[in-house]
Amino acid sequence: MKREVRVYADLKPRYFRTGMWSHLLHRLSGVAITLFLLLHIWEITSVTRGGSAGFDRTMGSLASKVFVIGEWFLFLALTFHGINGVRLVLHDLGWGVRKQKALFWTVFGLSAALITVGSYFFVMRFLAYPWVKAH
Amino acid sequence: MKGSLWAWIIQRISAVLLLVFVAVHFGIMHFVDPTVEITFIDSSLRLKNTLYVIVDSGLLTLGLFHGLNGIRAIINDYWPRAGRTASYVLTVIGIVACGWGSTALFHFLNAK
Amino acid sequence: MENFKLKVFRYDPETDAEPRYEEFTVTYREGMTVLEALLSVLEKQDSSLAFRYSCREAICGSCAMYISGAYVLACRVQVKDALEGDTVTVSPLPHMKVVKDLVVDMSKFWENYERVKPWIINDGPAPERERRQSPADRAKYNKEIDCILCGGCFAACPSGANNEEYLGAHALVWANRFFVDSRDTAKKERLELTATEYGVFRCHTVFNCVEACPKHINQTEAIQNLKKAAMAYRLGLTKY
Amino acid sequence: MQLNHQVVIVGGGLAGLRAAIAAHDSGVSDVVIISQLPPVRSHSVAAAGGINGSLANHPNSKDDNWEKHMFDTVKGSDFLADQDAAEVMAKEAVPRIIEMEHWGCPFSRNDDGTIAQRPFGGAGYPRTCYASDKTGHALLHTMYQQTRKRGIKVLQEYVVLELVVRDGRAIGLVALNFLTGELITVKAQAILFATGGAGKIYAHSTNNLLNTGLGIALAYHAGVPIKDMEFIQFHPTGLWGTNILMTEGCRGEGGYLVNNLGERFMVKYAPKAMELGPRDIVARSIQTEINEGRGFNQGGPGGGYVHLDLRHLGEAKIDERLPEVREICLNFAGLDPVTTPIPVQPSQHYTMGGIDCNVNGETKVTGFYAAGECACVSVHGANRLGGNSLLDTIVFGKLAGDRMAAFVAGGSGPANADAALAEALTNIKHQITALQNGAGTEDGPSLRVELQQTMFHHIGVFRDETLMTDGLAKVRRLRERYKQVKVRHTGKVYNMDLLQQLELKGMIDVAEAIAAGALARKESRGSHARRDFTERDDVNFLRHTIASYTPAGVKLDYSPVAITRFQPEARKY
Repeated sequence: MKREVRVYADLKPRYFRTGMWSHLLHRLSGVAITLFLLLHIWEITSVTRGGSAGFDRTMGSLASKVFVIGEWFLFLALTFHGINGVRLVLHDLGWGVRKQKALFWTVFGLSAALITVGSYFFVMRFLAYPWVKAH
Repeated sequence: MKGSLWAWIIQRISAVLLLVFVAVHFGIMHFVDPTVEITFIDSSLRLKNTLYVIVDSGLLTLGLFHGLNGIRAIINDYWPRAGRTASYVLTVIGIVACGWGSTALFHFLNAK
Repeated sequence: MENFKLKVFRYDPETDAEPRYEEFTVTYREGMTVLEALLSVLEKQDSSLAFRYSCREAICGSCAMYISGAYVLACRVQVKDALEGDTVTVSPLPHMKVVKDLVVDMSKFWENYERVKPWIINDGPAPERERRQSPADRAKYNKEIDCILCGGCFAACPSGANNEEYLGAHALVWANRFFVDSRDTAKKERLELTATEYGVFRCHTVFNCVEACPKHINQTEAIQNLKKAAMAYRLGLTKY
Repeated sequence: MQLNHQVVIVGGGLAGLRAAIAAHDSGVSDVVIISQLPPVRSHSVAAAGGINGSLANHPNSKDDNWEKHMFDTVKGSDFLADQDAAEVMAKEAVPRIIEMEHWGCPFSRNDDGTIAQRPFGGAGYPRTCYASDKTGHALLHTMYQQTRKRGIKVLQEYVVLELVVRDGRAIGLVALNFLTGELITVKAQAILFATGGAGKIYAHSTNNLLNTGLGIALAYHAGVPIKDMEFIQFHPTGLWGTNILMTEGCRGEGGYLVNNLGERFMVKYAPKAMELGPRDIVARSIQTEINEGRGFNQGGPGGGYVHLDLRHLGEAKIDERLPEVREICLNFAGLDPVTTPIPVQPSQHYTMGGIDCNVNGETKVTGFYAAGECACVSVHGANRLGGNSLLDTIVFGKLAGDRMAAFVAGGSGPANADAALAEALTNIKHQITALQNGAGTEDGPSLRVELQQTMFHHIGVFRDETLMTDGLAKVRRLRERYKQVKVRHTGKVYNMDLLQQLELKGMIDVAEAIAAGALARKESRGSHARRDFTERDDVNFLRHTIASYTPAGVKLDYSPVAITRFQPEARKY
């Protein structure tokens, strides 16, 4: 055979079924959160090395409206990943494997609801800039 | 049936614990009072509470395990030949990040 | 509808440098299946077309393909149900090496099937008559035995998209079929064969296999059953 | 390339796999299966209803035994079956079925855990063991699993194109690797054909699309006689339109056949057995109803049909016992048998005749064996009972495998085979080149359709002198026209055009044997129903038709029927 030919016609998003969407979103959010976690560890540890004053100075300089938007995206990822994760753990225990479509939409609905409620706080924080120091 | 099975089991257990830890951590940081700035004093005061130490150290260790093990799963899915090497590299990353992150926790705990 | 377009994936290793899609105009007949459309192209328009087929009644598993966005048996899907506008698009099973046109290399698929020891293991003395099995015990694997080994689930699984080491849903379904059979005595061995990195732990409950299965088998359920059993065994909750 | 094996099995269906296992278990280490399809795709997989064996598990079959099974088989065959063979089959049935159970076959079960049995046409007792309505599928997968357990080698997607015989001794094969286009020769000490029936010679067939009878034709061309080819079974209940099989289990579970007047018309034809008469009688009854204007869609495209009514069985029973029937109806006819009667018409279903062989699969040619539908032992005679074909495959598959093992243990390989195989290979290459490069003007697929239509309408359910003479002449004209067939595709890899045209030659020759045998048999017996000779004629025709190939056409002989226990009697149901 001259070359290896394979077809990837099924990787078109318009042909994705519910399971494929949740798989993809779960993975994307998972990778994003992990990268954030590594970044977060590096950042917090770095700034704490500067002691109390150094910490507050660096955090103050980081605090911005753009930062809130970033945090909001983190919130989206965590919410979906968490709720969908519950579904996956339930599937692993053999629960709901015959109702995967209904559960997918439940996860989607719940995530949407939680994100809507949670977003209120992010809007508040966004609008309240510049923030006050509590202590 | 050994390593992969334990990895799978711990991935699930860590998932459930992380759900709680993230909710607490993220909730306190963002929802309790969204209008204040995060300060060193605040954080170290919070960490006087042992439960919160558990939450933060749990987030550090389990979060790293869960996230990096997840990445290992992705690599095993699509690049099976890289699987073994990836496991080692990810383990090193995990241990370094965990050690590095722990020092931050100690900074807060040692603060007056 | 008088005519429709049949857009078929073409690749002949003997003559083609690159694969392509070719469009044929086919005369429609009420109740026509995609397999019938392919046969009509073969016999009336292009005798170089290659595809697998046999029973034309969805029981032999030869003609699994990827048709208009779904993993299906060509013999069972009706043209009218597979139309996107006026076109039916026919591709070989995705992710698998194309031999020619719609024919893919299934050797890894068969190999993986054999890796799970898909036969009954019972080393006890054979009784003179049948080994008795209650209808309830028989019902435990009633769905799994419907598998026709068509390859739809194997191709559909994203974990297997670039990784043919993964046993695949078909092999795991057969492993579970024997695992739950009251006549089979090799429970531990079956778990050791399947509860591995490239066995059940490549299943991420995407359910693409369930979507693809022409026999409505819930492969995910079978795989999860093996996972649970392996966990229970490892945690010492069950003994074999 | 030349392969060299002790035992070569051609065909990966039930009979072939069973023979391979038997040869392997009898100590032959070098067994290879050559199959056109991966074995689980073989047509055995489509057998639905069940497999007969006098297990006496059913409450109504407690005094069933092998002798009654044998009697039903012989009576069903219209006394044309060889009774010594029928005896072997009936006796071997129970151990073979039990063995399949021990090998893991997922039979349906009675409450006490024994294998469940259901009533079937032409049988005095509920004797048909089943795995819902997917018995063939269950048996074939189980059998394939057993070959995997034994590590028996399978060359899949290889098509055998010639059986090479020299001086009455089979020496090998020429085969085509369908995936690469490479032609190979296979030298063998013993060869078994288990290549299935020739259903695709007929239009309106329940068979899969590859049952072209190529194996029968290859044996026939190689000088092995074929027997009783005129006996073609028409299944009473093929789904109207696609002719997909609606299993006899439908009637076994209590389904009704109803004409357009709403009558259960079987009362006129088989007042005692009703819908559970043998297949030839039920098929003719349905055809008579349609011919006399009591069918549905009278004169419409696709032909008339009657209703197979399962509605009174209820959804639960249909889902438990006949799930595949429901699935097929929903997918291929868009109707639900729970609420709608199924339109059915008689459809070609089984080739009772085949390669002439004895109970051990031995043929006239030394080292060449046959088993399964391509063989004619003969246990089915003029009409096969439902549930006996699966049994035929596993009983005679095993016996043939055992005998082959004994044969290869006792002797050396054929002498001077290499030169003969090389010669055969060259001939095949020339034949292919001629098909591809010739100036032919005929279109293979159209010829095939003409052949199928001719056979269905001229040598069909009802036959007579005029129809058949005409039919035979048409077949012979097709044979002339075949010389002008051209294969348009010249590629090597997966050349379906080439295979179809190679098969067509065999189909035409086998069709000639069927037509000539039918024309010469001036009586009605089993599936062979003549309007001009309506009675069975035991004086002149209680004998097997033996057809031999000559370049000029078929040559007919006759051989006696073995009658041991049961004298021919009138056949009433």
